[in-house]
Amino acid sequence: MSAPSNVASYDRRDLRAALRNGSFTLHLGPFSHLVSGASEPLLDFLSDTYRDYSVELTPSDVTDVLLRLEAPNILRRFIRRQITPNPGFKVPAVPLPLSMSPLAFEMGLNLSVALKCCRFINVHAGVVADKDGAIVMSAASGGGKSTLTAALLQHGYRLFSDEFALLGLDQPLLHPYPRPISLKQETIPVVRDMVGDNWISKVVTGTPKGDIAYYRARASDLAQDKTSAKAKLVLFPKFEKGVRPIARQLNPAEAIMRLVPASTNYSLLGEPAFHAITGLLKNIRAYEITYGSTIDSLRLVEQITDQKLV
Amino acid sequence: MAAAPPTTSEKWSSDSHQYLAVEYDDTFLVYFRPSGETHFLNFLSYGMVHAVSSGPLSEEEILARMRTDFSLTAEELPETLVATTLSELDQAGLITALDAGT
Amino acid sequence: MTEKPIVPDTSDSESETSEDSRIAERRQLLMLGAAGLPMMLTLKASAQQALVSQLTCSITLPKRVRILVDCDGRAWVGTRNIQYKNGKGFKVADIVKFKDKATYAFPAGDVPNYWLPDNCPIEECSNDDDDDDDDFDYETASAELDDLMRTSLPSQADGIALASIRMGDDDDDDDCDEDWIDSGYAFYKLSKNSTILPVDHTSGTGWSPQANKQGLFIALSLVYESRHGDAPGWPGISCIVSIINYFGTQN
Amino acid sequence: MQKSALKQIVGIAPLPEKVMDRIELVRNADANHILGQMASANTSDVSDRLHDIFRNALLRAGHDHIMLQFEINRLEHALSGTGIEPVVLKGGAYVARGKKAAGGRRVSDLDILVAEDELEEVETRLKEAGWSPDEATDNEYDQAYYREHMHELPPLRHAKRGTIIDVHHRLLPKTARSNVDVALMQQSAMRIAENPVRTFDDVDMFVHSAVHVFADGAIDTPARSLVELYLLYIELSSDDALRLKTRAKAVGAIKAVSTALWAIDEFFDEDNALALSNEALAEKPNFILRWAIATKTLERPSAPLAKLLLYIRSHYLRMPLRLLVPHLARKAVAWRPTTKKPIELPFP
Repeated sequence: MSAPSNVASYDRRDLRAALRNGSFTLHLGPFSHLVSGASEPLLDFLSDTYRDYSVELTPSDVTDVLLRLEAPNILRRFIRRQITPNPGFKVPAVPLPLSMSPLAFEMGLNLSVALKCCRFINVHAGVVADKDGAIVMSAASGGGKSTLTAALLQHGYRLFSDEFALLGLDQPLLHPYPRPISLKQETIPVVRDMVGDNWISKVVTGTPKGDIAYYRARASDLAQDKTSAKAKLVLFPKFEKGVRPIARQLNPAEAIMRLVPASTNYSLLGEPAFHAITGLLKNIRAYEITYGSTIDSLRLVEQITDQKLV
Repeated sequence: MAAAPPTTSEKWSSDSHQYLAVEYDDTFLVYFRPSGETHFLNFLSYGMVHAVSSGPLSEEEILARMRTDFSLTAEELPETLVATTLSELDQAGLITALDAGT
Repeated sequence: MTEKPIVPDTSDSESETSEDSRIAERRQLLMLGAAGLPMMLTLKASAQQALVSQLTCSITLPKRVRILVDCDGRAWVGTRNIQYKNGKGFKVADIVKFKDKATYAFPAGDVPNYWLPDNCPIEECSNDDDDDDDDFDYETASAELDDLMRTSLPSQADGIALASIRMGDDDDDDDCDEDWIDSGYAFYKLSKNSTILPVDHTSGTGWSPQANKQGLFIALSLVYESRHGDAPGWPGISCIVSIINYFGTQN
Repeated sequence: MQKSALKQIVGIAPLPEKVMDRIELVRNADANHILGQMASANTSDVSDRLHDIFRNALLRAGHDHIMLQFEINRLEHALSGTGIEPVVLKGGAYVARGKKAAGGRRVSDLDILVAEDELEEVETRLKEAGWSPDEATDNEYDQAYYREHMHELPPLRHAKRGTIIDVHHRLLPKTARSNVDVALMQQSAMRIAENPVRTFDDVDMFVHSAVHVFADGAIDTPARSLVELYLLYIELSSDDALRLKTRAKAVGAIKAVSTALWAIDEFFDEDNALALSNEALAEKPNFILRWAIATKTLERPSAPLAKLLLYIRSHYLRMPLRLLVPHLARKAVAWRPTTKKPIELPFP
């Protein structure tokens, strides 16, 4: 049994063997993930984008997530070398070419966390934090959330997650889960310009969602993956081409009305979830911000946070 | 006056231990324990749930109470609005009908 | 853009909503209520609901669809019919014409094994050494159960016309009539306005086309998607792509 | 699933020492929808991480139980003033009675039993209260099938809450060859509180579960069914256990009950159950059935065949051949296996 260590510290052969045996265990934030299914594209991806993440090649305990990346059953001889994520419960998963293994891996982990882990309220939202607290950003896909997250990371914030706000049930605190940030299509060059080539994974081209690349989390973010934070602001960002930047403050009730439908498990969790979501909005403000450029969005956030919060 | 409509024989009640409410500027976020559901209630619907929590009231009594509590005229708060709101609240389980006889 | 971003400073005004404006708001709300707006709203969470709505798109065929499959797993898709006579088989001229006028042609190997014709003249791809133990061994079952099984085998259920029909087709001679051919092809007919729910053809581990003609249509749709993406031309391709996309948005 | 796994899940055998075995057990329990039962049976000697995973499962079950209690409340609301006293069956009954079998159990639908002559009024009242035929069965064929041959109304789904209620008026279909004296069981059903909704008593709950599993053909979830039977069984008082035989005879469920007792011994080594089974039973459960149950439960390589046999058997028990053949043919379209696993059969 090995103590957890960075992906980069392992031999590729050992990583491959662990993935084959289904003993590869990724530890991140509150969750542990057991993954099986080795492929060269996945190994390439892990040794680059996940280089600083903590893994064990033999699990030391049971894990929250059990993910199998496997060849699709029925069509396995139909379209060659395909892969599909199997999180252990029924979801219609689409087979992907083997070259898209990183996508299958990320997709599988997201499905598992979204639909299976209910010790936290999962809200589909990006979260970053500084010493004053966390900013929760909830947006529809394509709302420019990932770009804004990446931009805030360049301005003194640390990454909690670009995908899930994990809100504690016992206390209304946000918990980090700093997986790599997924970038789609035209956001790839924008973020690449912002953070530099070294931080962006190889582009997976031709996925059902177009081109996808991943922005690697920083070692400093990963080092604080157990440090939770109180929220200081809730944002609903909206990117619209050529629009004049504007912020509209929302009644907390309206913010809750928007956050709950973005949650995968609010209804399931009942009373603790009610306390948590009202606790989250207590004494903080919520804004809808609309903007046409990254610079504008940063200035809006700056202006909002500069007004001293209650 | 003798022939009251049949609905008025019904009295409505609610149990304040069964729900949690947080007010946001005249809007109430209400968690209802028996159903595990979260509802948004406005001042009227919440006012009605709250009013019948301290003792059963008939529809007529609720109507009168809401008009007084919120200083509304009969025109502003018509009977039908109270009736439909009662039925919404009843469907969600937030209030319960008691037979006048019991 | 030279204008300053606008963040309205609402910290004071918000908390000092005057009694008057509150009453005005309430009156307005009541008017809306009288007009039928509900006085309460129940929150419904769950990405799963969104998931379901994205997955429940259906395909309604705008025209009839006919699919001809040969033993090598080629497929031709069109709208023409092919004459079939019991004991003789398919009319060769119709087959030639069908291939000629087909809207789409899929190369060898594109059709999964299940939909290949049952009667193929040369058993060329018999390297089927896989472990699919599909043939149930029900020797141990009682005779009654056994009978039951046979009666309920889905040979030509659901309108699938097979080139060779197992039951009641004793015309096994292989002499090739010039005009008719009784082996080497399977022909599937989907009628106009028939509805296909792609989500019925998925399972926990991926696409899982059902063993019927709709399943073949789905299988071919996937091949089409893998080659052409959501390029229009194939009926219902956007529905297929929306399901595939669901997983993209999860990312 | 291994025999030892079933015992570990219900907490009568220690959890595996090796981490990978433990993981496999959790995976298995989850795949068989009994992770919650495992969580509520295994409360001590649990690592923090396992505790987290158990908590996940219990939170889900907790949600189901609240939902179910509320559905019972809404059912009472819908039937108020009719004098109808429905009997809540299966998961709903376990939850309402706080049975061990409810611990961590997921419940999705509310099943109720009413007298045949109450059926019409119940349907009307439920429809007035917002339930309507579920889309999946809202077609002529299925509607007719349910009404003519089955023992329930087609499932009704509530338009606002999305929950499903199944209204039965007997425990086995009209067409079933052997039948259970449901009136007798209804007579001894008891009110849950002062409300009109009732459940069976402990003995009849076990009898019904046995009928459901072994005469009604609910074999899609064998591990779950066996765990349920076991949990109901161990909660019977010794008097109740002795009463099983006479009760099963009286209501005409002797075969199902003795098969259940046989299975409890077979999978959980409850010797008393076997003794009761032997005593109760003139003939042992037939060997094809025993073999099929064991095969399916333990997921031996021939499981698809076992499933097929059980599927056919369940239909065979419910319906005369004349009815069975066309129905199977209709349902069998999706059926010729194209994978190692047969395609899931839509079980009516």
